[in-house]
Amino acid sequence: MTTLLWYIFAALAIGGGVGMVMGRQPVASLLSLVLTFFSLAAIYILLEAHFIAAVQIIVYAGAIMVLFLFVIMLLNLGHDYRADLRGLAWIVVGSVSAGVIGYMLSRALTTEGAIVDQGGAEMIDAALRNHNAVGAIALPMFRDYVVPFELTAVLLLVAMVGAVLLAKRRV
Amino acid sequence: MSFEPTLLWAILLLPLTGFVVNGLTAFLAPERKQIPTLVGPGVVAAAFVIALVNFFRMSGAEHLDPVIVSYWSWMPVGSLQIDAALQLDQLSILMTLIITGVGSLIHIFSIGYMKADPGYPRYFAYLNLFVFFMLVLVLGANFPVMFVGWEGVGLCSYLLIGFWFKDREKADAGKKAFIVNRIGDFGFLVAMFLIFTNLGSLDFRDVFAAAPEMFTYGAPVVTAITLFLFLGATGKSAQIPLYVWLPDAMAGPTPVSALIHAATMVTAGVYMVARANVLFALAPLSSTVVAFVGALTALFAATIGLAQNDIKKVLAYSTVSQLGYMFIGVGVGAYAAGVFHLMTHAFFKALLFLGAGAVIHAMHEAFHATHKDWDPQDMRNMGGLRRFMPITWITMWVATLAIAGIWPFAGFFSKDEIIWQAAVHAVGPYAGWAKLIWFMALAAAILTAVYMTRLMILTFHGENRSGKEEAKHLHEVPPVMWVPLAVLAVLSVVGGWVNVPHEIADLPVLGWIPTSEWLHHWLEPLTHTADAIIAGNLGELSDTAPVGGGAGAWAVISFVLAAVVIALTARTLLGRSYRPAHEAAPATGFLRVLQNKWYVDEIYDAIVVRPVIATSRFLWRYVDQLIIDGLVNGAAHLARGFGAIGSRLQTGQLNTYAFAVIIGVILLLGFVVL
Amino acid sequence: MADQSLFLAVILFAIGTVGVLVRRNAIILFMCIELMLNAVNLAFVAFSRSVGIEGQVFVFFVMTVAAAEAAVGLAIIISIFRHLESVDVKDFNLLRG
Amino acid sequence: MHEVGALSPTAFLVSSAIKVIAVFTVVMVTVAMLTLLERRISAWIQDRLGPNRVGPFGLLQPIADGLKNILKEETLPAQASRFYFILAPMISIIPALITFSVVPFAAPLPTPWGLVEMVVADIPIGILFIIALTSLGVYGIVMAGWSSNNKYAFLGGMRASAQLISYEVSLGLSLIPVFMVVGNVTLPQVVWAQQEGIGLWFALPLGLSFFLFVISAFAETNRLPFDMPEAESELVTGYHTEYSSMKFSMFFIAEYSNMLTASALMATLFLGGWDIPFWKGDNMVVVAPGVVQGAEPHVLKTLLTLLSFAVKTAFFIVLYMWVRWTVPRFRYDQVMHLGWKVMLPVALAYVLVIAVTILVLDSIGLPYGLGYGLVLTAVSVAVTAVFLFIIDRDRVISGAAPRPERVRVRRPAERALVVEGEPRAVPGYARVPAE
Repeated sequence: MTTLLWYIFAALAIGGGVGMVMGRQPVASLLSLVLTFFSLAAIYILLEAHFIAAVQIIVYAGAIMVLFLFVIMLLNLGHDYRADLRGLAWIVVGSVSAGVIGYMLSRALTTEGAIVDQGGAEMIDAALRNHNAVGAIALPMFRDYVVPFELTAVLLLVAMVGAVLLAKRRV
Repeated sequence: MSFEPTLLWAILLLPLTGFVVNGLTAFLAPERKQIPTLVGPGVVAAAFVIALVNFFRMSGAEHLDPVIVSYWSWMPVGSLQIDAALQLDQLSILMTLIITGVGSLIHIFSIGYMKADPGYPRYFAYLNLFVFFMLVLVLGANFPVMFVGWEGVGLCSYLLIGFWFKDREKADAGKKAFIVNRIGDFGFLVAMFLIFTNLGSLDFRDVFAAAPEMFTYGAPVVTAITLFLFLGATGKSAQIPLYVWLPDAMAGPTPVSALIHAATMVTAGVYMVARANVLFALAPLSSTVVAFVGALTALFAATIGLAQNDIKKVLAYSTVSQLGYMFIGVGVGAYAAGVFHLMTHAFFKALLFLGAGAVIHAMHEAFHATHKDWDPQDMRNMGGLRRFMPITWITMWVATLAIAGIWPFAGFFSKDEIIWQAAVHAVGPYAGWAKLIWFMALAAAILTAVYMTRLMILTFHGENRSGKEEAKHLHEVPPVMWVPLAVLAVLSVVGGWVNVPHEIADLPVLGWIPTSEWLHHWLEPLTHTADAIIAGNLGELSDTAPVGGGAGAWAVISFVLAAVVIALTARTLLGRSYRPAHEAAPATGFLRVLQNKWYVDEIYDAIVVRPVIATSRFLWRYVDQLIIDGLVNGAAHLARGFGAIGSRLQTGQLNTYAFAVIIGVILLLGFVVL
Repeated sequence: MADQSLFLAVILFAIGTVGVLVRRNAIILFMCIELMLNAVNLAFVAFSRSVGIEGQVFVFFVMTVAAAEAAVGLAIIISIFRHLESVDVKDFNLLRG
Repeated sequence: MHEVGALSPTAFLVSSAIKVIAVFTVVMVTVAMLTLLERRISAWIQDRLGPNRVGPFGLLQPIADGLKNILKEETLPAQASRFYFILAPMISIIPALITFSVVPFAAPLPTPWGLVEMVVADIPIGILFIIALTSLGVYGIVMAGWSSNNKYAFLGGMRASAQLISYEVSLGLSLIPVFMVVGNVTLPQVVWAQQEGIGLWFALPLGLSFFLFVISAFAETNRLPFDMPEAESELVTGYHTEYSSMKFSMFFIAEYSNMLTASALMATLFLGGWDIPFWKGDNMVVVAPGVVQGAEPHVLKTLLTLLSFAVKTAFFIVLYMWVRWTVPRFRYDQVMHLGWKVMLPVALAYVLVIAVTILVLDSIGLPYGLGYGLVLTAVSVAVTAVFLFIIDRDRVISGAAPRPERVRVRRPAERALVVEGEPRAVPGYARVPAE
């Protein structure tokens, strides 16, 4: 059952990704990407990363993509399609390099001993049982990764200030 | 043996509550003086009572281990675990008693002194905040918590020195204190980093337990740590070279000078060295530096004190000098002696400052009544005040005799012990230095007697120089101000009796006070590790002074010497006649050098401030503009040359750049995979 | 399932790469980059099946960075659009040598 | 602890299917009735009769409306993006309906086959799921606006995206105090915390959160006074301009089911869900399959709690309608001002206040219970008072009025008033507007 669901969502994710790259109108691309994000969230749930799945939808689908959508609409890039695909040569070169990267990564992953199972699934199960979906991720985040967490907070603040400054009409 | 402290958190929380209440009053209803009058002294007195309860409960127990109460985890980052924890032990309870006890007396005195000030609630808010931070400093169970208190008292000191911030000079004095203290704080911080990297902890208990095992005697690391700690101490405790802020700190209200710049905050450095006694015992070089800087400061400040005319300046330099004594004590390894002098000094120096405050208060009111614009702090304008202010006169004499080292006053026992300890520790590799220190300490003791007698004679004896009309307005201060003086006078007498060494008790007349050596026994649990280290490495201590003679003999000698010096000074000065400040001739010769404080401020300006500016200017004009800019411009020309060639590669197209990145990724991946 | 997820991540990453190379609309380029970041996230989550919850913690950080990047990037695109009236990267040629 | 027994897998599937169908039916029927209710309430407020011809009290009016909508002609604008135009109404209706699936609507029901929880899906991320879904609601509207290829629809879509992003932030932030107090994110646990854990409905201990949540929920459902995306008077009807017949009707269904879900959520999060006040007999929570903690489950209790839940939800629905027909629409800049400059900072500050309070309460060792809740209530009342009377000072809450114009008072000139020793009349204080 879960495997079947996984394949369905994986297919949807790939379809969304392809649709994004091929989409003629920006809004169409964007909505395809939302589909991909949604499928990825579903896959996260299948991988028992419930919290990440929720955050994926809240952050990506709910915030980042809406922001993109808003910008697309603000710049009125809606309907009038302007050809922005590169020439055939670029398409070939791009596909070949992406293929090479894909091949190499797959090869790196299938190398014997590349992935060592350290019992992560059991650890996650235990954490979910003991601390529920949010606590399981909150504990390591606020205990071992406090400093990176604070740093991302600072990063967000800086990004916010930068975005406001950039997008402001008159400084 | 375990011990559960009583309401330890309340000792800290009470002054903080006082701060909040008084601070809100200052904001919302500055004219409501009843609230600060009750709350300000009340919270400190309540904290004193709690501290007293704890003290008596502790004194019932033998060899108590330090009690550490951890409230919450403050900085849990990786291997660094810092708790907001308090440590109650023999040293910290002693400091707490001094701070809250002397502090509450000074708070009470302030009610009278600051009565007419418009910033009355703000004053008490700051004072309570100060007490809170000082208690954090002494009660903290690790270096960072101590550092919070350390910075906090610095802040309060700044706020209180610049309390009358509308006066430019006073605000500047506050800034000077703050900036000079920063230099010391830098040392403290570096020391903390070193301790953490070497010992992996900042808790007092862990650090002092691990240090003797981790460091060999005299190891460079521990020497560096202790020297940086001492740099911190010189800043806070006004030692050479960072003492310059303390005399200027007299710009604050006089009770503040009594509390912060005489009795408590400036002793923080001594407390810190005494707290870190294990580390200092492991570093003989640093200890000698501590003692020598202390001796130098004691002597140096005493000479400046000889020629000052401002009553508070004399006391300020006297404070610097007495702090020097404390550092001699903790420097030579006699930690209990240093803490002992810290305690007795808190009594008599607080008394002296409050007495001076009373005098200034009276003079100010007198001048104010007749609208005379004379300086109420200048001793040349005083004279003959004993007729008008008998209580102040008597109590100040008690303090003077105490600080000069007259038996049986408190200072005699503590100062004599420090001098004697310097003598007996004159063994081992640094024996020569210790002898010199002993000698300097003796000389400073004589100078102390001289300048204190001069202060008393100029202020209270001889003819009144304030003017006829003004003299009618001179009167004794109200009870709310003289009662604290009287209490402190009693303490200045009996304060030394808690630690009478048996050598003195064996003497014929001076031995009237029985031996107790209580303080030594009391602090023994905290100092025995350090004592063992010193005894193990320094060898047998000497039992005679460098020029011969035992403890008893030198006690008699120093007592007689002080008494003779006081008598001689009094005789000489009483014979002279003085003129008020505006009529007095400017000082000449050596006296002028002393009056200008050996021109240290000017020397600092010449050798530190100006060279820094000049060097910066040189670096800017020549190094930066000629050499570095030349190099940079040359490099730029070179780069422009290459760039002209390389820019042909730049298409300005984002996809091309992305493609370059991807080629790089492929190459790297290929490197890893294939 | 975790292993297949890794391959899915590789495929999504490759799709993102193609998009970055062949599209010229700056906003779509951005979206392609978001897709690549998501592929990495998926890989992290898949790895968390073998190394523990830390993988998911890192996803959280990646998302934060992605949010920051989107905010700043879109602000840049808006201000470029104000100058050039275009979001086509072929018009962004100030870097041409 | 009461062991009722867990459901077998088959029974679980069957019961789930029944729940899904039942909930869906009830929601759809309720939504239909809501359209009638809205019209009746608006009529009542405007002192007229409202629809009362079809069936008794007009009860069959929704059926008539539905029939009419189905029979109307479908229109499709010529330049519209066909696919997205058709997809938009579907996308907007789905999140509104799915959200209902995590809301517990009654006490657990004991059956001969085991204990049936009265929630369609008790998923471990509970409230987060709701936040995630509400954040998706914007897509339907934006797609509709964009694909219609119509100026008004497009502006409506733009406004919707801006408004929904803005209020989603304060919506999420106003829920964080709830997470913190409950210590869990699943809704049955939230209900349990209000029954036994704290013993108070969160509207009291988290009063400001409640207030912020209600306002944000109004904005998220695009109801008046936040109906910027539709704005009949300015944008014709915003994103629905080009829609007709059943597709138009689906937007309506989406709006009403959003409203229903939001009301159910408010009832669950802040008014104790299906809890019956002052009665301990219904306080229960499922701790493991088939095991109940607290009171013993009973069929009657399930029915009573369902009634309680319905009453609370109805209260909020009526509130929604009442507000719609009472309060005028905000201006667009006022909406943004309220969202970013008032709601967001207040929600953040409130999170901080509650966090500090919880930290203090935990560190002084106050047991988690009624006393804890009362302290939180005191803090919340104080914070709400500060917000309403000190920070807001009647500017935003009373309708985002424009700032009062600054008036400078010109002092009478003191020169040249005395002529030959005779004081002239002093000109009065003249009010002149500031530059």
